[in-house]
Amino acid sequence: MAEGKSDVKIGVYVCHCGSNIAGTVDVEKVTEFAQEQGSVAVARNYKFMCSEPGQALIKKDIEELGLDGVVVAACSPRMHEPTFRRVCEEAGLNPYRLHMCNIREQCSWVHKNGATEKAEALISAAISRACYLEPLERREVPVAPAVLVVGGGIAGIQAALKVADAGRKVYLVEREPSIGGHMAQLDKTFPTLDCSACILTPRMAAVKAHPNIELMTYSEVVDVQGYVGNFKATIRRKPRYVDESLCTGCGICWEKCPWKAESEFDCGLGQRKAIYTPFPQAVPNVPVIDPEHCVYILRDGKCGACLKFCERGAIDFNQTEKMVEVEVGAIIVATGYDVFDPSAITRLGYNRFPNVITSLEFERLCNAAGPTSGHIVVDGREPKSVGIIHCVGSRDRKYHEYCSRVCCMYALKFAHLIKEKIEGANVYQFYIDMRCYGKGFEEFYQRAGTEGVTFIRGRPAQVTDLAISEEEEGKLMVVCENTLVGAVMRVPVDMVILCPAMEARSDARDVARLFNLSQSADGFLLERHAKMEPVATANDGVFVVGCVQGPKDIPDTVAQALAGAAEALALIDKGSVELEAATAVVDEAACSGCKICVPLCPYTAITFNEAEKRALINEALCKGCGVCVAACPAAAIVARHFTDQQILAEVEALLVDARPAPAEV
Amino acid sequence: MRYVYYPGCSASGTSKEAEESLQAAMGALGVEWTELEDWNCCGAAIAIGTSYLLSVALPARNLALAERAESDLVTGCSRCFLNLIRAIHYTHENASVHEKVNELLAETGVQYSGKARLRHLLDVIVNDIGLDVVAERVTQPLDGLRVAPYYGCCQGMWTYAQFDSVEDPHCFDQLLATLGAQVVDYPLKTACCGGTLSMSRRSVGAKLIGDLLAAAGDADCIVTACPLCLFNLNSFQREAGRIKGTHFNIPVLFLTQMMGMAFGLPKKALGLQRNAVPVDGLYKKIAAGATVSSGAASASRPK
Amino acid sequence: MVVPSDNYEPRIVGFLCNWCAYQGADLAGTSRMAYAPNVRIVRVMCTGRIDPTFVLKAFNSGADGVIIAGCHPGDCHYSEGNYKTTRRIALLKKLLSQMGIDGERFRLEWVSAGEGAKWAQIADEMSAAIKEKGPLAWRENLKEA
Amino acid sequence: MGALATTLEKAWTPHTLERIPSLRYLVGNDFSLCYQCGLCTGSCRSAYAMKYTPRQVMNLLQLGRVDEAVASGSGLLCTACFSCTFRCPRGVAITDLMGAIQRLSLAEKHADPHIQRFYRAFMRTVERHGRFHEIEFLVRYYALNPLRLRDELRVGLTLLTKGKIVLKAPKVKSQKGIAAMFRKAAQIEGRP
Repeated sequence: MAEGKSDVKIGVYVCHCGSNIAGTVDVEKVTEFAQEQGSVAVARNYKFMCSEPGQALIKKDIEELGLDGVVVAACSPRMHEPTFRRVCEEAGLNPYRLHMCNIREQCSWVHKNGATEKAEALISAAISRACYLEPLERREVPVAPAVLVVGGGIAGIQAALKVADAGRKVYLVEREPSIGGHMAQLDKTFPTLDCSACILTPRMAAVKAHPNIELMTYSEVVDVQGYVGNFKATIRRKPRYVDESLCTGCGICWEKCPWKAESEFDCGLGQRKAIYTPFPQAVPNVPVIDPEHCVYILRDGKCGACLKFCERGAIDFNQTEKMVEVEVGAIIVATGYDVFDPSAITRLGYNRFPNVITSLEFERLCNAAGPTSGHIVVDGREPKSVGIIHCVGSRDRKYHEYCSRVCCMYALKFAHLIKEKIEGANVYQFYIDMRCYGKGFEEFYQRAGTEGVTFIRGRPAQVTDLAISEEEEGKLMVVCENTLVGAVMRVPVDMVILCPAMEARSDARDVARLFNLSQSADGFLLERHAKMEPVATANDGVFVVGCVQGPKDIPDTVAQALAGAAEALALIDKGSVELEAATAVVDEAACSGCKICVPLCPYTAITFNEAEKRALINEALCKGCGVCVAACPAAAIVARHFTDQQILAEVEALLVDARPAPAEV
Repeated sequence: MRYVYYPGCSASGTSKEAEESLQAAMGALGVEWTELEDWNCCGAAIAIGTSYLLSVALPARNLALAERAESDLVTGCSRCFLNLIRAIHYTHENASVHEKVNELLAETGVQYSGKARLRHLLDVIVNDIGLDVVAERVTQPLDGLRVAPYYGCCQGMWTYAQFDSVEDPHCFDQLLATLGAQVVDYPLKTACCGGTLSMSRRSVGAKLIGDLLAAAGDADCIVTACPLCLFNLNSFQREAGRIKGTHFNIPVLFLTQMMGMAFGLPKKALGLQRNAVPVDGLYKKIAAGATVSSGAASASRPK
Repeated sequence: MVVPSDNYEPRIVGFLCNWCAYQGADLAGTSRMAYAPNVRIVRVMCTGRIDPTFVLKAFNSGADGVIIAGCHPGDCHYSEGNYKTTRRIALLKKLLSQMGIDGERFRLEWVSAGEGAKWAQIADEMSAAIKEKGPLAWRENLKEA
Repeated sequence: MGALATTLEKAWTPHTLERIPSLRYLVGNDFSLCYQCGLCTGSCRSAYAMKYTPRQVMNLLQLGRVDEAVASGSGLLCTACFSCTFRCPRGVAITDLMGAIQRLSLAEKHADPHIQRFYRAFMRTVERHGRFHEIEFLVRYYALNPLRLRDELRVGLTLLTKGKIVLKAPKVKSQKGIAAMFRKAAQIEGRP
């Protein structure tokens, strides 16, 4: 039995969580166990502690029994700690005198046998800790009433517009010369077949025109300091070599520029100039000069065609990189996704056969503004038969285990577009499972069937140009088991479209570190809760929206973007945030002035008072990590809410069932 | 350089030319080859049809012998390589497999710890000996000879993962180019030749061989990295032709035979008289090619 | 000498940082990954907070093993708390090994918030390893020595 | 398709695990992870000749219909090239599972007698000599099968004239030990 403290009264509340806890943990036994512990004034269990009646139970006890501490043995503190802290507060108990004991995520959900014993140990530890919890005061600080949106694809655009429409200042930072993202590259969108540009470009223009949005393209966030409500972000603005304030976007410069490079926007299928806008509707409609292809830059002034022809004198080769600092209350990360490189799977022939292309390349081929003016032509020919291969790099342990969620649908869209543009064309879908789960998706699938698209269930093993019969000559053969028949088919086609996985950006790890976020196992950034907090993150005040969080289609991306905007607005419109009360504090009497702690602090929150030879912690800067506490040789630093006493008491009581004196041999 | 090598049954019988030419070519390169003492059959593709444990333990015994000889083990047979590396992989991944294998090996007085490293002949030639050394030894460049390298399927799994792309290997191509040959790329270069199906299920085996021979197209010859494939591709051309409705007569050589030709070694030393499909035509082509492109070929060879 | 009984269940104390490992353990829960019930978790904000005395206290109170789990190097929520932990724990490890507590009884692991499966695996491994070894009974054994 | 439909129609009890004892030694995932994409079949050169493609064999295992897979003899066409295993997106140890089916087909005599003789002759030769020995193998394989011998005459003669048939048996010092290995394996695996 834990001894506890004689002078405190603790209430213990064991939650059944329906059968989530009670199905595995004997809640009656655990409650009885709690009741027997010293310091425990009352122990109860209830079906759902987080429900109104459950909360009322706790409140009543606090008020009537005058509890000094509350232990709620239920789910993870990451779920309901805020709920029960509020309960305590409303009943007049300092919220820091609550301890959440995690007997669901870390006990009932993961153990079949021994869950009750483990729950007892955890509760024993919780009671012990609760005896030593001290009341703390949270302080409020005002928030910076602005939002930083990182990434100018459809997610970033929608989030920025919504926040700006609510009257708040937005800084929208985009790495590329124009906003628009991947959506700007798409031709039509499923299942409605809206033209992607038609629905996107008005939003892009609205961003440019919005008085509350400060757009920074060709720029990257390089540093983030501060905390929720008060972030300081440093943005690196790369030199465009074109003055945005002078340029009218007339286009004479790129018309006259003699130097060409592959167009990134057209996936290398077309060309652009060394001074260019990625596409005609680019926002801002101001070109950039690509220093890797501009001969003026490469060969020290030997060209200057743009300089000569620009009537406004907007070309400025003296521009240099600039650092801009902004202060914001919330950050929305919308940095999108990368397309898996299918050349990793050599047997599918990408990069070996010119008529094996990726879905994004096909989008550009199909697009009226694309390199072929919308004519589907590869290797100089219009294909009469097309094979579309699903799940390239998706649903495969060697590459990505997950399903990329959009490929089935855009593959159907492709089939429709091919049928529409090329009369009599045969289209074969090589799929494993058709996943048409969204609104209007199944109907679209049906439509493709009526349009005469052929569906072959099987993951192709190979795309080869080896002909073994006359009708195969000059064709690409997709070799695949038709799994519904149980026979290997060789399907001759003129073009193969691969549907590569959507994958986390190659620099997702850097982005995660920059904003202090976590990545899930698939590399995408991790939301705080998969269902209930889909855009919040472990870092308060930072939200993830769109494909940076995982593969998704445009409707889902937009929905998340708006959710992110709502989260950010809710945060900054409140006007203030509560600072963490669980900070470290120096016991001046005990401090020996050794200065070991000073350089350890990652937030430079510790200063040294030379006159008094004492360390001092700035509570506004301290985030309560406790590194200094563990390092202090004089034990003069106290981690509030995680004091040595609290943790040691917790550890001791955690082993409450450690066997008594063992048998001697 | 000194290597302990595992010849395998094919190379010591039905594909003797592989073994003879291997000795000759390595001798020409100044590499010392010692045969693994007391080696046994790796079980080919047959042991797996009789006993799971034997299919791992038979190759593992050879690895245990290599450990006893305190040496890495090299093999020039892809089928053997696959069985050997499978044994390494499985005993490493599954402790109960390892335990049972050692239980079996105890009967022959050896134990396998998992230390022995396995190398493929191609890996040794390309990465240890080096293509530059091979190039220096070339006295009769294979100018004008169109050669189709046949890596063999067995290399697909773990083989090239160690030293080349698994699905699209290139080291063999590079080696042949170094010898001055014109390398023919064809899609079935890593496909299975059917292994023992040529014996156990002739109609299937011959079809697979026929597809392969046809895929190599207008190559003057096929070069294999596996004595078992060498036997298959050489011995069943008539049966394959019957199934494919054509007539095959394409010389198939082992890779060290091809090297030996470029090194100017005597035919007999390379066992060239043993190849089922005569190879004399190749010498004529080389001679003709040399007169056409005198000197130019050496420049086109990679470094 | 302590005699391990057949149904011996080791007690292992886990100190997990709030941002990565604790969330990883929560993820194992929400994903319902069954694992051994022997690890009992103490939540700290950062592994950098972990004072060696916490670990000694755990062993002294009857723990058969202690595991510290935090964010992967470079991913610390507080920038570099886990680097400090690494250094601090290396020293402690040396000290403990002199007292007969080896690397199977005292582990330092990196578990991200997305690595629920890894946490479950570590808990299973460690429980099995200590079960094999038997109870530590440090207090009693020290007395004997 | 018809034959399978009728067997599946009958009441059945799954019996996968008992029938494949080597599952305990499996390296890689078992058939339960197969999601029937067919990449194995598409990668298999001999699948065209199988009654059930490798994917279908995996499905039969999932359904517990090992007997059906064994009787089909599909496993006997596996060349153990491992292409399927290497490519499988779910990491299923397909080749070893096909091997298990192959063993059952041979042990339960679902293969042509000459195929059974082929396997037996090969293994017996290795058991006796530690290595393959052509002459002994040929004698064992063809002695009772003169008709097949006629088919093989051409290949055999070529080998003979090219000096590739070694008359002398290979000498492996540990011959006895290897034979003991064979016996031990049979004992562990419960084979006669």
